[in-house]
Amino acid sequence: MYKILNAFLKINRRWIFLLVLLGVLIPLVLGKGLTRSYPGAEVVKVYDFLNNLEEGDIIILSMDYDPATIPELNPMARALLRQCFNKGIRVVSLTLHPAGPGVVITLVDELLREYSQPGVNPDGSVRPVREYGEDIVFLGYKVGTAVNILALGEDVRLSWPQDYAGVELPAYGSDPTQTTLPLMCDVQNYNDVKCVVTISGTRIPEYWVAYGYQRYHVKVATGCTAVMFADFYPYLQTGQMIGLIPGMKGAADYEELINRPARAMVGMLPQSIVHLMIVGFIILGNIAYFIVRRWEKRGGGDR
Amino acid sequence: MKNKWLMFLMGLGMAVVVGFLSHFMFYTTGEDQTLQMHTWLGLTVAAILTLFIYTFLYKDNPLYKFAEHLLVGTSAGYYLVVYYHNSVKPNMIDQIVAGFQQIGQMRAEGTFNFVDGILTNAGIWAIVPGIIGFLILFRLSRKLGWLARYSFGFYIGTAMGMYIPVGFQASIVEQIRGTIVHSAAAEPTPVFNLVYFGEFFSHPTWGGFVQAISGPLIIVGIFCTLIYFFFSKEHTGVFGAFGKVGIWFLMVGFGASFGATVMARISLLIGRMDFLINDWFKGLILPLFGGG
Amino acid sequence: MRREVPVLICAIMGVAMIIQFFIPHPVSQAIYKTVIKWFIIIVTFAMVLGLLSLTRMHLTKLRRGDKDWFFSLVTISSLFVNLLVGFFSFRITDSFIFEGLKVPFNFFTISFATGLAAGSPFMNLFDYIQVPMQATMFSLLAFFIASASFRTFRARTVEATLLLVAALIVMVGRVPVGHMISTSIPALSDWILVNPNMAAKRGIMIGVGLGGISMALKIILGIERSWLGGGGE
Amino acid sequence: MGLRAESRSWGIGIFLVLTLFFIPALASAKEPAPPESGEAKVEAPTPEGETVSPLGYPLNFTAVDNPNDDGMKIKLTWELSPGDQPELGKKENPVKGYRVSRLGPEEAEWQLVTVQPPGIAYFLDEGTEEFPLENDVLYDYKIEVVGEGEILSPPIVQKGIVSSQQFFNTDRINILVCVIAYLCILLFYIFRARKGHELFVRRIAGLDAVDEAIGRATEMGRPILFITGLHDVADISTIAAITILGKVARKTAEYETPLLVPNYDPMVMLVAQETVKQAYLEGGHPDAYSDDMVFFLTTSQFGFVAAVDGIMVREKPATNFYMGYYYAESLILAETGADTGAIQIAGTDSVTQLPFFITSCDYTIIGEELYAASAYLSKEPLQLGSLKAQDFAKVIIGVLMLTGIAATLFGWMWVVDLFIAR
Repeated sequence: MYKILNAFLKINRRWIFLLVLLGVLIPLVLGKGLTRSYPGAEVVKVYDFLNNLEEGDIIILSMDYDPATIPELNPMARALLRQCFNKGIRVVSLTLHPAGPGVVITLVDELLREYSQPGVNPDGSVRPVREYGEDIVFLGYKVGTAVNILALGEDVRLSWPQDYAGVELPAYGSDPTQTTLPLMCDVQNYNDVKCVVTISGTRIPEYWVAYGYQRYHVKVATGCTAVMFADFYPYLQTGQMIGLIPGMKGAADYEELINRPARAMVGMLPQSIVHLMIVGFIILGNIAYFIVRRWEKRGGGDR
Repeated sequence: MKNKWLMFLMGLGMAVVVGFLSHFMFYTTGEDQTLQMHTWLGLTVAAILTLFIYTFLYKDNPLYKFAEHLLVGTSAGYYLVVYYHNSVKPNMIDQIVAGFQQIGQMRAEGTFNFVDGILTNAGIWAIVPGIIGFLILFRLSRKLGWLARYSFGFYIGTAMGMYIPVGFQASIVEQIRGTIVHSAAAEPTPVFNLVYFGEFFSHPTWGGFVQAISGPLIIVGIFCTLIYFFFSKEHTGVFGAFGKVGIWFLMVGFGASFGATVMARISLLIGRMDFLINDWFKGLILPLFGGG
Repeated sequence: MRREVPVLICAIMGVAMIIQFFIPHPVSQAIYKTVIKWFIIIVTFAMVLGLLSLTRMHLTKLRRGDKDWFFSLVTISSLFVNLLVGFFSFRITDSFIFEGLKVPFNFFTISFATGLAAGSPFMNLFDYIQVPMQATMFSLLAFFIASASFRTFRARTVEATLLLVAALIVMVGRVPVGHMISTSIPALSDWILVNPNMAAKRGIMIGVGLGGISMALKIILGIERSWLGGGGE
Repeated sequence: MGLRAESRSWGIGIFLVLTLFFIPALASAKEPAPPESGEAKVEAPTPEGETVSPLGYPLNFTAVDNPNDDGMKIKLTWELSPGDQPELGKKENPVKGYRVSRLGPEEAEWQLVTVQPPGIAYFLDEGTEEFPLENDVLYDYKIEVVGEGEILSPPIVQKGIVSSQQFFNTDRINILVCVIAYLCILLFYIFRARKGHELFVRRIAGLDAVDEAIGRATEMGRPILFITGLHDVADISTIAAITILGKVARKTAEYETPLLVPNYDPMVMLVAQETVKQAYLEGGHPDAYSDDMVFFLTTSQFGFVAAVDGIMVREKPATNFYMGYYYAESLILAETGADTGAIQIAGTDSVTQLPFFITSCDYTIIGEELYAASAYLSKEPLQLGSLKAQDFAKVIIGVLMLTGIAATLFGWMWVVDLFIAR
């Protein structure tokens, strides 16, 4: 028994790797997912804020993440964009992460394709047609985090004279029929947008708070990886952020809120399995540890 | 080296293969939105490289080494290219060219003067970062390497100067305020709120108790943590005991962070598995054999 | 000249940037914006040296005929190709029909595209080689976090026990399963994240802020000179 | 000589610069506002005096120079007209908006500035390209309530408003006080330390282990791996890491232990090369140094991790140092390192990554301890003085917090408002 327990404590970590792999692989191969999620208060705050905006209002969506965090952050951005498109909120999207443009283009492209024809959403609501330039604009990436956030407080054209495709932004307040980017006729700086939603796996939301909120008092909502969640909590409490969407759980909550279960919901089943597996490992490991230590203290050993 | 030429040829071959792949094999979907052979190859290469990296979990092996070195090679130059196109070219080269054109024009028109032509000419100023940057390249010289320090001095000094007030703003002043009041609500409410105690004593409930002690607990936690970070006093006696409590708060905080992170990490694995199973295997490989 | 002048430049820029923070005057704002633009340009020059360092390291391995020389070859050639397609980007896009066979490219119509445009060879290398491998490296964490928690989460001391218990509660509370077991588990998990966790974070933040500001001031004052290579004369 | 005298002259110099700069700045901030500016009472026409308009009147219309900016902005505020009922919705509300016009000194006609929607009682006039707003020019402002079919209420006029640029942002006075106060504390303790006051520093376990870890690597004849984090050299944690690298390199130079310093950022690589080279010079083995010890890998986060993992499993370093700022890769590094059997010492101010280093490294230097490291390892009085200053500042912060908490008990919220950071 001692031998078995001791061997368990010193188990080769490859066995743990294998179990984790199976825990994720099996539900995914079978294609099962959780059916519902239980939204947390900090997610509901973001949802409510956007939901209370009027049709035609503008927000800045800053997708400051790289491909490495796609699985966690893309479902979130997708759900947010769907909410905006369904409600008619116009989105100025940009990225402050050097590896961001590829990610954003793929995502925006996917959603614009989804919203290219009038139709019905899976929950039965009407799916309107949304177009690039009219309802969403992607400005691309510019080097320098703080400087671009500050520039947005003065004039978006300081940092982004063109959109990602190289189309010149129209002058603020100019005739929207004369340009392919009518949305940008209404945007000069933070005064024209209702809030900034930054989605990131990095410290960039802190920059948004320090420069966007602190200097220009624009409201900031954050979508972050689960690991940054605890880090941003102080900002939530001091009122520097209006809400937080943490990780895949947050994304699943958001999918629940907009009534459109998607990839985050599917992912929550393997999540639950592996979480419980790790918890089980820790508990068993500690039990074994205490038994072994007790035997060793008694001077026992091999038996 | 005997096989120097072999190496050279292999290098050339690799370069041609990578370059060829980058040009043709990954070219995206066609106009009719159907999946092209190119995308098929691109995703397959991605999937194979993904599997190569996972072999590291078993042990280090040539497959992993290959993937690792390919990743380092393709990513090392990435930011040089991105910075060049996004920053150096528009903010330096283009501006300098425009600046000199302006001077030329002014001279041709006979309106050239020092203030307009040089001092307030953005193009001339754009030379400065070029000079500072160029000084760094002197690191290649054994004798003049110290010139690079001028650039470091500029860079570091500026960064430190920017940090100090912002550091006070975000890490100190705002944190002090956050310790005194919860300011998320429109009307800031005190962290140490006697109202909650009043409520608890008039209607004692479990939730009321937690609500009442949460504020004071935060305050105690912050103070004890700060005491733990005291360097110039020995951590003994009562002072040491507070420091110990500070460590406990740190440990609970770390544990909570750890627990909250597990989800993020598994999300990543799910993302990769999703790619391998759905996008690649079910989407691309099975149809080849008439499945999917 | 070799040490004093850099320290002087450092100090002048530092003081100037502190003062800049308090001045809303347009000249002061313009200085701030310009300096930030310059940063990236300076870093780009440093990056050239970085790449030279990488290349030299692998060339040495190649020349020595190291046992992993082949992999150094992989690094160098992929670096070379990446820079090539990044700086001199062109695409060969037109397809044409040859004897009834569709050839996907035409060498005779080369169109120049900027290096960063979507679908350019540079971005293709990024999307199909860098992205999947980076994501995969990142996902190794799922395995490591499991093995680390099994290996190290043992209730050996009071501190370790607190760490372990907090981690267990939050882990269970963050998945819907916790909500199914009891609604108070997610509530407790959130409470730990909001209260004791935040107290600890805020304590660390204040300490880090003070330490960082001290360090920054010492650098500006010329007391801390490790960035010049030690404090010696 | 040298360092000490120099640092003193620096201190004095910077003080002089600060004071010289701020006296005029403060003076300009306190300059009395031009007499006609905004605050002048305006006789609002009372509804009783005339035919009562269903639109009402915007009350208390004021126009003042927008404070703490670079000029060319005038802030206009008013109270909603009694006729304005935003809750009725766009169609029912008799008020359709507020029309604001401006008259420059040499202009004959009022220029329309904006029409604000009903329910809004605020506008920041920044001028337009056509009708720019200039500094130090007298402007008149006029507001009218707009109703259905361009019916206007009688105008309310404000005369003689001047926009000016400020030289000091009074919103940030609390930060200025912090900076100056902290500078004083720091200089005080540094000067005191120089006079030879004995300074105690508490034990930092992770730093005590540095020697042991280097010794172990030397005995085993295996290299030491040192990573300076994933931030650039503009981040203070990176500089702290480079400081520690300097001390470690000094030891490895003495013991002739191989040192590997892979870098994520090219700028950090260059600075680290400088530091290590100097350490080898001071350690008496300048010839043992080569630029190959401190090398660049890639600025891709996981490309870097992949390569460092490769180095760990192939070179099998006996000791791994992780100093500076880290992101998610911390655990990949630490777990791979643990699997190769290395002693691991981590030090970071990255709050999110501390838990992983704490669990999988042998020693972890937490947050501020990282910044204390350069003082702790060098034991120079100048450096130790700054530690004392940090502690003193902590006491002050504690007192401020307690004062604030006490103030909230008495309901003195103005005390709390002192800590608004803008």
